[in-house]
Amino acid sequence: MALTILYFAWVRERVGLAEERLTPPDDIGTVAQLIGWLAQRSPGHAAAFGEPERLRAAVDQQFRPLEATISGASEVAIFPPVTGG
Amino acid sequence: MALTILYFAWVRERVGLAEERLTPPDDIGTVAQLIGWLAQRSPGHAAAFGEPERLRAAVDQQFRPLEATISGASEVAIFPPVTGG
Amino acid sequence: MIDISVNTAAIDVAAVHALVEGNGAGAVATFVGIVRTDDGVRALTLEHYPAMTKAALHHIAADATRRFGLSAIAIHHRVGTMLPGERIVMVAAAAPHRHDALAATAQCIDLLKTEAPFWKREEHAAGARWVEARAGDDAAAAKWSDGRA
Amino acid sequence: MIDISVNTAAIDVAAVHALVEGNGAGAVATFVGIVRTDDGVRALTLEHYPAMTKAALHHIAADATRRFGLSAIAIHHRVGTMLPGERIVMVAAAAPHRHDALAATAQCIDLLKTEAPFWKREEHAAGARWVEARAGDDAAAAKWSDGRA
Repeated sequence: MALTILYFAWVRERVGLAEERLTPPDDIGTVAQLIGWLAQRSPGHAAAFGEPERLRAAVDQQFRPLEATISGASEVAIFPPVTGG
Repeated sequence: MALTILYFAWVRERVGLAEERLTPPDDIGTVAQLIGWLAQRSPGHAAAFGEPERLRAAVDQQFRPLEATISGASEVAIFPPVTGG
Repeated sequence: MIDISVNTAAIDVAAVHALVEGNGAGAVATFVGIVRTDDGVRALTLEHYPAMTKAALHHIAADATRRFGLSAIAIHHRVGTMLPGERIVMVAAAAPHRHDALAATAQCIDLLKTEAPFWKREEHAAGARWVEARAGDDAAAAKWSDGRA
Repeated sequence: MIDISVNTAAIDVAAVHALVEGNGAGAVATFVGIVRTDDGVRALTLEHYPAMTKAALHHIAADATRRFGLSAIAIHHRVGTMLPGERIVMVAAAAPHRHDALAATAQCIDLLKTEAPFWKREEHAAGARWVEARAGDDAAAAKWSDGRA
């Protein structure tokens, strides 16, 4: 199923895109699996997703751990830990 | 020795004066003793100083307990607990 | 920088905030105490001990500056008669880091309640009364007694 | 009353303060975070996740309102590029009593650091870098985890 994937901060810079719309294979069930699959798309993606422990995610605009499911989600965002305030 | 004595809040209202200049007898050594001596000056003073546990004091513009000495002081203030802020 | 004011004029929040900003501070915390509008008070009068007040506020501000490494602090306290909704006091503390600015503000307002010579008189429909000090204020002030000069 | 704003315009301290005053509040506390001027940063750019940001700030504000019985709270966060000395964020909380207003402000700014989708990018003379999250921020946010929804 097609998924909107958003990138922020240095993840966005390394990927070279703020957003893409992709249909991951059926065996991609979690954010962590999605990250592993995205890492293979380009050298930029590889640079962004090479160290998953540095990444955080939101699924349908809720912060979720990388082990969270993406089943049924329409939007996943991947980014470094937040630094606002 | 002459002492400037200041009153604030309901102490001032009961005494009927904001300030007086008095020379207490030599045997008045502490704020508490001064309060006991002042209580005898008028019905207003008696009403103000009848319950010393409700009073607080400053000696030469420093908060001091009622047991503090007034020896050498030039200004003593007597008032209820503060309620600013 | 320590800025103390005891004045009958209204407190200008933006002006007091501006006094402590700058100088590299990354964090400014403020506290404003306001005459309540919901408890039947028609007017509040603040009496103080003019010869002592500014020194007492300066002592509170200097203590907080030392303890929390403030770059600047302002304590502005109004005196005289004010109406419900009007500001009684403003504390503004600037520091490199947020927890210091917030803790300094909390300490100053707690100590103001017990260590500065102000007295509040409330006018109600039934007459006027002097506000009684609250035991909770002493307890709040005592929390800060460690590490003070 | 909860007022959330995410905007590229400068933050007006008096205007945000005025938003939460009134309604009988006896106490207003605020926190303002400012771009430091003393660490060689030439400019700071705040990126955010527009579809998520206001909801995240509203959640933080609603949590504090419930926990501390606030009469009003405003969280205004700036995004885009700002210069040293400019304000990044302002939290203003109004409550009947001072400790609630101060604690709510502290909780909101701590949770903002870990639960709102903002990212800071600093420009130095040597180039730009994304600010790293600090372990201390997680610890500060965790302090508030009891009693939250």
